[in-house]
Amino acid sequence: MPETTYIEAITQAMAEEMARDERVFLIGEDVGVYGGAFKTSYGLIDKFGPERVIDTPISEIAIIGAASGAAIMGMRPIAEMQFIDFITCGYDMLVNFAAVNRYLFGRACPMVVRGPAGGGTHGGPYHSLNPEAMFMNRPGLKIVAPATAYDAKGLLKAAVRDDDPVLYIEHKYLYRRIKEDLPAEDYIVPLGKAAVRRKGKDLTIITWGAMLYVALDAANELAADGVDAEVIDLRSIIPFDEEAILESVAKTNRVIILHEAPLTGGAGAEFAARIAEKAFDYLDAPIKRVAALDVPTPYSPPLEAFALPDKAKVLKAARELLAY
Amino acid sequence: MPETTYIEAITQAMAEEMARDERVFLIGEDVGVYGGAFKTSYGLIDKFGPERVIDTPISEIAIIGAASGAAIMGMRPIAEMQFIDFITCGYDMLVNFAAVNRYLFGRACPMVVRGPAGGGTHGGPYHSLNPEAMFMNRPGLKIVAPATAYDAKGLLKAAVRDDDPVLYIEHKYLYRRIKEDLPAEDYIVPLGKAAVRRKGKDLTIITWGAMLYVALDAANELAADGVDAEVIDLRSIIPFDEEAILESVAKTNRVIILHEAPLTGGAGAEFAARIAEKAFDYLDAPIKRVAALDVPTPYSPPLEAFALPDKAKVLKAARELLAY
Amino acid sequence: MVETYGLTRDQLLDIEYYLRLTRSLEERVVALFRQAKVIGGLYRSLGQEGESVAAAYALDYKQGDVVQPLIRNVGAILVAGAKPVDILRQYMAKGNSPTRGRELNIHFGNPQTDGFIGQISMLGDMIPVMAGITLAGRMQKKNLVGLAFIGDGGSSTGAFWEGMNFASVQRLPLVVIIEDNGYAYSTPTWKQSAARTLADKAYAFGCTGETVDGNDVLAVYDATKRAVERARSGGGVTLLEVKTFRMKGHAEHDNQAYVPKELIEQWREKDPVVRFERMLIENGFATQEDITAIEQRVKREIDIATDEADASPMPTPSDAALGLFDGDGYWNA
Amino acid sequence: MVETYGLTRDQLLDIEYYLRLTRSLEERVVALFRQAKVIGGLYRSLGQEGESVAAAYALDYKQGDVVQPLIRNVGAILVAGAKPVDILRQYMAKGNSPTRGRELNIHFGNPQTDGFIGQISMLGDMIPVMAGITLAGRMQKKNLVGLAFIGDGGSSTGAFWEGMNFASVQRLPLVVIIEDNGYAYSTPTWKQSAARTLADKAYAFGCTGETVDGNDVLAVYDATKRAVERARSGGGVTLLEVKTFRMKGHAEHDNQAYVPKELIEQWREKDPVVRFERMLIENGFATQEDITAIEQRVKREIDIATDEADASPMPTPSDAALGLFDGDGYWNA
Ligand SMILES: Cc1ncc(C[n+]2csc(CCOP(=O)(O)OP(=O)(O)O)c2C)c(N)n1
Ligand SMILES: Cc1ncc(C[n+]2csc(CCOP(=O)(O)OP(=O)(O)O)c2C)c(N)n1
Ligand SMILES: [Mg+2]
Ligand SMILES: [Mg+2]
Repeated sequence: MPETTYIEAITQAMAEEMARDERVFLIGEDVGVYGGAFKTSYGLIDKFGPERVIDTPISEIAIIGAASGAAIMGMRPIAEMQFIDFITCGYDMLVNFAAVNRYLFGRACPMVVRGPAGGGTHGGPYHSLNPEAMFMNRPGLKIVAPATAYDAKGLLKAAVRDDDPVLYIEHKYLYRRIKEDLPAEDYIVPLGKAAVRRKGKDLTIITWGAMLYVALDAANELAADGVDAEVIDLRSIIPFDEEAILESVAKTNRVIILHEAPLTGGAGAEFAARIAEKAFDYLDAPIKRVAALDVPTPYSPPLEAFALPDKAKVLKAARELLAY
Repeated sequence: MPETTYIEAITQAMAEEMARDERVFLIGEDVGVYGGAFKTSYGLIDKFGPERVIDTPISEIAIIGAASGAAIMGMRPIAEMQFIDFITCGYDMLVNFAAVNRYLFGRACPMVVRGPAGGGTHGGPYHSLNPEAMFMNRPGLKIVAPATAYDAKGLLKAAVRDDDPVLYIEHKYLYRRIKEDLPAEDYIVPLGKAAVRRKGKDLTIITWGAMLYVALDAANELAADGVDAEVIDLRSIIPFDEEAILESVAKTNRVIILHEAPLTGGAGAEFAARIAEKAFDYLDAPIKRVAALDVPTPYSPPLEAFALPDKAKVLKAARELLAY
Repeated sequence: MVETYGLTRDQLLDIEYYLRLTRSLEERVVALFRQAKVIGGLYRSLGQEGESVAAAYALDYKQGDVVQPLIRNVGAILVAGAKPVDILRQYMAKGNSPTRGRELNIHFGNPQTDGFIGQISMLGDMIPVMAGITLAGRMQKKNLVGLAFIGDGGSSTGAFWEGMNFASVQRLPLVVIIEDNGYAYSTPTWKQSAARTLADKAYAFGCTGETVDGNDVLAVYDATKRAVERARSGGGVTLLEVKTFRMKGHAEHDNQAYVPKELIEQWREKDPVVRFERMLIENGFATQEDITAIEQRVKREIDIATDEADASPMPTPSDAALGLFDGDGYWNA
Repeated sequence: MVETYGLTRDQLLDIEYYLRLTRSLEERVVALFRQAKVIGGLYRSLGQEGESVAAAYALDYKQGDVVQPLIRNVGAILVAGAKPVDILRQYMAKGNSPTRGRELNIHFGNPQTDGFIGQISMLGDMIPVMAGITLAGRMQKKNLVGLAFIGDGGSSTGAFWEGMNFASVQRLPLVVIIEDNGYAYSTPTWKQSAARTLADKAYAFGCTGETVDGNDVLAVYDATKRAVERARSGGGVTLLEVKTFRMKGHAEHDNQAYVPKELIEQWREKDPVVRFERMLIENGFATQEDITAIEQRVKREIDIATDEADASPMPTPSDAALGLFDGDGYWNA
């Protein structure tokens, strides 16, 4: 599939999985007739009918709850949050019901909850959320966050086929900003595996989602200074590829964790803690995190830009580490 | 007040604050006529009447929402969750409304949300939650978790008087298991300040809530081996006493973070990450975390005991650190 | 002659069996609780056995119907096929209980195989879940019906509302029984809702609403049966309010001091089991001996189940680490 | 002679001013949007100005009454006293906007001082908040009334239900206007709720329910006024359904292809502003010249506000770090 955008990759993944497996269906607000607020499901209702592309009332509890109920009956629902921010309204249902079906009751609950996340689009505090950390301490949910069109498709297909519930975080900033040629044949990207996006030996930057491009930009600029940064795209947050993280740190001895969510209590803290326990001997410098300010994402562009991480902040952290 | 239990300390704090300031009121399920599922508010309705001790329908969204609405009108509500686990049902309201009134709108929202948390009582997966990490990445909420009767009272009073929303996490295991003499006069325990519960030089254990007693037990046992452990009771999770943490680590050079919530994405990750960045040079060994397994708290006592942290696990971590 | 809504004598005696089984099983749990063999709380359904059993009896489990009980609907899952020994193992937190010691009391069941699914603690959450279960049933062309219980208290939650609304828009084959048993913990129904009657909530969803005497076994059976038929034939959701009373405190520790004594006395007169037995005898469906025989059968079964549950092992501690995700084989073992 | 429900000629012209101010201000925002001066989305209230203004006009802001708009109720906050320049600054994300560039469009306002409080994006959440605001008002003996707007879509949320239920049990002085404007984004009302009419939701809460023609300014004023009086005199909550229509797509990017053209044409005939002006002229309350004068006044005011907003500075980037908690003095500066 030549020149497929990130958002088209998501649409393709849904269409192909729905064609492949009649247990797969889509449920959410305006996903049917309208094709989704971002047109992510555009055309699906024509292909699969209103019974498999279900427009719901504005009810995130019901969307997640009904998807979970269908999943434990053997279906494979994809539940869309119009913006991932609204997952907070169905938070209870996801962490207390969907996530624990297997551990508590021995029931499989194969479902995907997905929706547009992330900032940089002046969406303001209620349309810019990076939700991963909210779910990390509530066991039972897998969490993925693709950064490329290839992964957007492959991870979504893997998530649909997974026998456990998966939170699939798609970054709306990337929807139409990136594209690449995708394989014509069916493929998946396995959950739990990171990708090394740039090999390097002097410093590791661990990141995911839209921040990958910030990391790569920073790495390119560092390269001009003769610094060779390795960039790891985590792709899966739960489970995460601890091996890939530790291997890279063992090689470079310096690490920055970069994420778009606020610093405190962010997912990066977990990765830092793992490294500080398991790769302690390899560290030649403190572990740095570059993340958003501890505030709700403000709306006005100058404020938003200041609050979110960017290349300059990564470079600053990198230079501090290298000078250490 | 001689021999005051942890739960009595909470009751006293509410009664005294309600007597002191008529803007303070209590709202929740069965808090009035019944005096609360744990009898935490027993007697308050007789003193302050049903208008200031409000029995609500089973509606966590409405409880947190109404408390927030009253708070921005200048009242100082205390909202009780019958078990803190049910805060998940009002999660959206707390993180998206209560927490952000000041940052987004310049409105003060002085309120407390409190309720029984924690495991060890065979309450099973829905009555054992340690909720702190769920809120740490959503800025705007202060979070405290007292471990002693003195702090239970002093922190609750400080929380009620604070001009921002505070999540007050009371550990139900401690309710009637600990008691101490409390000052007769009014006092508060300031938010954001840790307490050194045991001075030591060989190793720091950072903890909070009921795990304090596990840490102290472990420290005593270590003392028998000639190891002098420092035990820090964090008390406040947001804001947290970074200075106290770093100071202790600078002294002992070895640190264990102990918490009752699951390991991955737990609050301990944040403290580990801070230490790994800011006290890196002082560390003589990896940072260890001792926490629950990454599972919902199981109900059956042998499973629960295995899942939760205990003295043996702390000792194991300590000995590994000391042998490092 | 009383109207039995098509129930045969055998079926009436079957219902009597479940009524007695429910009451006696709970009494056994109380005894075990006093012996400290029950871990966790104990929530009685005394006075509510009638509606629990009668409603569940209106389903067709061979058809794939699914009932979702609350904590006080142990009678409903017994009808659906839950085994007393499993319920006792759950209470006693045994390793071979359906949840292998991970969850409490009657919180268990697989809707695909068991005919019932226990609730989770967050009240209201099961209504959207049951909407999903019945939605799946429809997609899978199973023609099954779902029966969900919710309390006067639970019906105040946003989850209940969203689930009812979605199910009603979708005209899902779902019957929801709203049990007005006077209280939610200590909170009387009038503090829970200002609605004239809880069945009036049906107007908000545009579904069918009805109120029935919850202590009249036959009336509950009839109303549920009609609702189930409506659901199965595409007529959508029914919200069926049963008026009943919680004869005990919220749980064992609660002496219900907040309930006026006269109210309890008044409702004691209306005991659904006694009333049903009186009906059986007065109408010649059973003799006192038949009933005694059922009681003895129930006692025997519960004795056996108790011994079996009591002898069951506690879980292996290290199992706590297993079975969160697919892949470690824990649940296949 | 038309019934004006006690409104004097001056008040009628005042309403006319707000109607025109609303419509013209939004048209100005559209123009600014096309000039890329508006950051973020733009949601029109075309066709809904009548109910927004009329309902808000029924409150008494001196008494401390508080109105909570949705995105399409800019008319309501103008009545409550919001300044056009502030609204424009919000849209343009300026540093001296009420939220100092932190939040969007009409999401602002302090219920203690402004007479209104903008919603947050999570639909339904403001209903429990307004319950709290009116609860506080009662505790503070202020005798104030709250007026909240909710959409056909927003009224499906659990937050709406819990808030309505709590407010109704507490008999709080709250009036909730449920705007059935045909759609929630692309979703028609019949996919949102199976209720006969959205006012029927009142039965579920046991509060007063009423339906009114949302494009009839005087009818909305009358119904709201009665509800406000009921609220203020202890009669509790009213759920007032206004039947109206969203004449534009959900937001500027949405061409509303999913809306039947005839429906739009049909509702265009019922334009509330045109209708109100016709009533004014036909009943001798105003001449065409009076109306033109109001239009000119409105244009002048909006021109001035636009210049002022346009000239306002963007926020200082580093301010983003301030004002999360009390103590750094940011909001006092
Ligand atoms: C969302 C939620 N909030 C609070 C609780 C705590 N709680 C457990 S049972 C109960 C009362 C339930 O009353 P009702 O729904 O009427 O059922 P009943 O006990 O009368 O059968 C409460 C408040 C809960 N389980 N779920
Ligand atoms: C809880 C929640 N879910 C989803 C959304 C996304 N959303 C924003 S506006 C909208 C449609 C609102 O429709 P309605 O309530 O009828 O108001 P209207 O736009 O018609 O005025 C949706 C789905 C939201 N804001 N909040
Ligand atoms: Mg009840
Ligand atoms: Mg609408």
